[in-house]
Amino acid sequence: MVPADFVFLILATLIVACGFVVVFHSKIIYSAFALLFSFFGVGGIYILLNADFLAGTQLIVYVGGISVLILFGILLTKKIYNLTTEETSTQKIIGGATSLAFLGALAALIFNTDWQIVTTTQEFTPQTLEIGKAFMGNFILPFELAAILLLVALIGAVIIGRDEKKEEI
Amino acid sequence: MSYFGNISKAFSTIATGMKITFRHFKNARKPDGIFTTQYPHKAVPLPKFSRQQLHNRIEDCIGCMKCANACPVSCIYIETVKAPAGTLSDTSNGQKRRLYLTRYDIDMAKCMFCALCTYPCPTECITINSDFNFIKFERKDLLYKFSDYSPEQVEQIKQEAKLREQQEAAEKIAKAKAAAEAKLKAETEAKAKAEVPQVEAKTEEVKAEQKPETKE
Amino acid sequence: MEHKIETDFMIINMGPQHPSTHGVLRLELKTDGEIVMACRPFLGYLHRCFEKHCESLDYLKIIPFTDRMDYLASMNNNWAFCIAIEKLMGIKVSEKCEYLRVIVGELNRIASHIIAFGTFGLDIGAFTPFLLAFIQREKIFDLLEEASGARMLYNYIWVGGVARDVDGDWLKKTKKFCQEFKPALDEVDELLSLNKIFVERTANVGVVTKEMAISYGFTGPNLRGSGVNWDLRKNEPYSLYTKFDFNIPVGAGEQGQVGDCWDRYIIRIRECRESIKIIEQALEGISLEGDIYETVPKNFNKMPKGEVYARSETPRGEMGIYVVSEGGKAPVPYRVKVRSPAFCSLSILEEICKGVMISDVIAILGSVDIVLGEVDR
Amino acid sequence: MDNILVWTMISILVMVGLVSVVGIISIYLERKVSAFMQDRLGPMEVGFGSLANAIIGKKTFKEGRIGLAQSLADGLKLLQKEDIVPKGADVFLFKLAPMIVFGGTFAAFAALPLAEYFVPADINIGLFYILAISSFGVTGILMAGWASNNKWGLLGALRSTAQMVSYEIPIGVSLISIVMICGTLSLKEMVLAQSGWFWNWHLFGAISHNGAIGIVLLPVMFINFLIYFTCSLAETNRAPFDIPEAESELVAGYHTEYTGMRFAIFFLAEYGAIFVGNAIAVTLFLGGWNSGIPMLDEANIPGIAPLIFITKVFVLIFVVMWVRWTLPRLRVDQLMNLCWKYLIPFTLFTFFYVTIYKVFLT
Repeated sequence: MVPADFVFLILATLIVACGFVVVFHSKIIYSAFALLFSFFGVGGIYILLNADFLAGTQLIVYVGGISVLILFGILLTKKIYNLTTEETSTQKIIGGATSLAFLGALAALIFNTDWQIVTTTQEFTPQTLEIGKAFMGNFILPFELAAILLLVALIGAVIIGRDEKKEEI
Repeated sequence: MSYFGNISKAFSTIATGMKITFRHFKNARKPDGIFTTQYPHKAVPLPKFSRQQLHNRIEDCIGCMKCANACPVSCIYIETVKAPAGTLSDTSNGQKRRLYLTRYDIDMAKCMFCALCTYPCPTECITINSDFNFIKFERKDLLYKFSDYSPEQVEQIKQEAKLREQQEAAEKIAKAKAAAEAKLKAETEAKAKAEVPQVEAKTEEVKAEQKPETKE
Repeated sequence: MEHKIETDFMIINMGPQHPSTHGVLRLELKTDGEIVMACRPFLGYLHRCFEKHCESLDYLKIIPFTDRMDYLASMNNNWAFCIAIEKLMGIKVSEKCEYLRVIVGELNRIASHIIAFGTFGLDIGAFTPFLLAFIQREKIFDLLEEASGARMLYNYIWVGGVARDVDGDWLKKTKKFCQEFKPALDEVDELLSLNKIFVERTANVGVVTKEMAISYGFTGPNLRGSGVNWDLRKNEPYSLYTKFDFNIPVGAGEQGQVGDCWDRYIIRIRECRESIKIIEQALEGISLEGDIYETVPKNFNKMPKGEVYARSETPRGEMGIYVVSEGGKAPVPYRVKVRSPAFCSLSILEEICKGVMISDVIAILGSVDIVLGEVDR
Repeated sequence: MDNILVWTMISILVMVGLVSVVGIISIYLERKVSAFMQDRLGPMEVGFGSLANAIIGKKTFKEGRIGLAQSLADGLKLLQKEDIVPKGADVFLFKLAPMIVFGGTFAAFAALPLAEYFVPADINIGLFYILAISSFGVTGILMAGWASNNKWGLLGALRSTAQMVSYEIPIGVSLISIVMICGTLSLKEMVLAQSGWFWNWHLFGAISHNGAIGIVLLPVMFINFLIYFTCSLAETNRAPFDIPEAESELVAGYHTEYTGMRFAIFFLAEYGAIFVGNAIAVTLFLGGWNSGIPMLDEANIPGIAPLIFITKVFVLIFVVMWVRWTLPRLRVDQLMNLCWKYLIPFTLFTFFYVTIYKVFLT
């Protein structure tokens, strides 16, 4: 076993364990923190795959941004200290069956795919330059479209936020 | 205020403030640049009249209770026993001492350092001095005992005083008895000359006179 | 929008143990996030039965207790009580004593104002001006200690006189202090008063209008900060205040509205300068001849029957002392009531702390400058 | 494999040492600087000698006279303190929080280029990595505030997060200008680009890249530097932006309930974060390990590079302290105002300016 495998196992365990906590823990704040660690683990996997820029982005966007936003939202709700998720058991059988079927389908897909394992001997190369070139070259249109989409979302959020504030005053 | 005006104002006022603090930082090396001192090594002298700790020069105290009465928080406890005349020396300003001070305690835990007790003292024996360092680990240690006498001595003094009192009382009674007897004798002599019914009334009068004398 | 996100108010206890409630005040804050919806002060944590205590004490023995009311301005408290008793007994105090009282009273006013604006700066977050001002306070304490023997609880001004005489050396030292104090105050002033952040934090915050100030019974610098020109030293002069030439600084809303925290703050700084002016004039006028105990009554057995109300200007405002004496041979007052300025200032919190932010509550509390010893007595 | 593990352990140990030493030195400096600015003496009693005497219980060494070992003694004291977990606190998260905060800061140390030969983790996206990993610390603060079951703590955590998240924007934009000029995200290469005389520093424009024409960037770079410095104050919760732990308002903010070693870890992490923030400023704007005078550089005096770097950082840390002991504290809404109304427009302006320079002048 090479060190990379070892690290991968740790990260994978972290991600999966945290995923379980996200789903099954009764306290919503624990779920939120677990989600954060899960994101963190995914960032680690990216590093393992030589995608350094992606890992950084994962950290800055998901860990530093989205999780914090979720946590922020939870902390601002009422009764924060004993906030629990609602656990209704009406859909247990259907839900369980669906997820099992989904898992089976995924597993079948994974085991039936002919994975090509590429063993590279070349040194680790930074990805930033290539990503930049790709954004400004071949993929300029999707990049710009995404930017416009984000801008629209931003303006929309501001407008919604403003409306509510007016009502309050 | 305009947008840029705000910015420039912020910069200029912050710069003024920073200049002042930097001046202090720079002056810290100068001898008068630093105000604090390292206390146990270097203490600022206290003024002469600083009110810190009560002290009683017991050899001058006449036990007049004036300080105890002046205290707003009643933290001075005095007990006295009468002394025979001439046994105690005079105070330094010439007042007579007539009382044994069996107890002169000041509870510094209760004291509020107002120094009101020091003003009425006729012999100026209770003073408040500038010794501020009287930290104690237990509250009971703050009860300062100024009396010269040990508990045994106090007990002795009290017993002696009791004895003396009894003796005096006995002497007085004896004296009074003697006087009464003498009187009685004189009266009976006089009575012998006078009529019988007057005698009874007179002896009653004598008895009434006798009573306050013995009480003293 | 029909659907509104429901939020809960958070109830926070600020105090009795909190760094900036200036003692043991408890504020119950109802907050919506950072915004305070309601603020209720709870008092009584420092109640020491001062008024009841007085009913069993000799008039002279009460004076050390007045020290402990407003412990930052003990001289002025002594003075207020003595004015009341002197009024009742009809004592005319000698001019030397009055001069001494003016000097120590104004020195103590400066010391108290230093605490006021120093801790106000501390509440806003500026630590250095507080300590730089405290150096000056220490110097004042050195002077007062030399005069009275104590650094905070002086028991100096007595009915009919003062406790101890001073010498020419002390007057010289006081004069020197006056000269040193001016640049030091200017430094603090420069460091803090016009600082942009400080102004942003205090201007237009906690505005107390003229009407509000009067109806809540504001006095002293707080009232003058709201733009009312009222100072007992000018409007109802006691002691020697008619002799001195000084101004009454009044808030004008230079940085924001009239009666905001900044106005209340700057009034105190300016009053320090006026106090220095008064001290300097008093040092010119005083003569060291005369007996300070001349009019001090030997005992209070001949206390006339009656009641008296006297007021004087302490650093926190108008302190009123109401004394009922049974007269005759009873040397203790029948009843003593103190009208304390800080108590009235504190009562406004409930009204002006609505809809402000938590940081503003601190600023407002700091700017009205309360002393809990005086509020609870 | 063995080699890698050994080297990792060694570098981790060195970095832990560095973080602690930096923390201890900064705490001592803070106490002395604040003392001198307020006409006080500061710590005077606990020198290394007196500390050793106290430990062995004998008077063998000479007592200190300027209190050099004060913060070390404080650390020892905090180690012995009782570790209190408040009733009603979430024990697991409460204990995890300081580790995460410290971890965030500590991980950022890894990419600091102390010298050309001394970059613990010389990664290609160093700057990006530091920005990303330091955002990880925010979650620790949120966790601490929430887990201690204290309303002041919660308020402090909320304030802190809001502040850190919004101040990341001006920081990012102001740093992008430098990245554009250098064309790299590697901190090492950025420093290498600034070698030589001090006018090659990015603070004075892009002279090292484009010759004399780079001088047109000088005002913009000054603004950028100021904005970065201001924002790093806010990112590290220092005055005048210390509202999350505003002593007079929130008692101590998110670490109100922490005692003993856990508190010390928060403290160390805070000073570590200050060091990282200023180290980035030094790396990007002030020439990193270059002294600014070629004669005094590594080439002539071997081993001086890390010293120069650390000295520069400590000069900036001194400025941070100087600011702290001078200025009052902003209010929460004013803090946001400053960020959105003043800092972000200015950074956008400088960003635009640098873009134009890059496109048309080079």
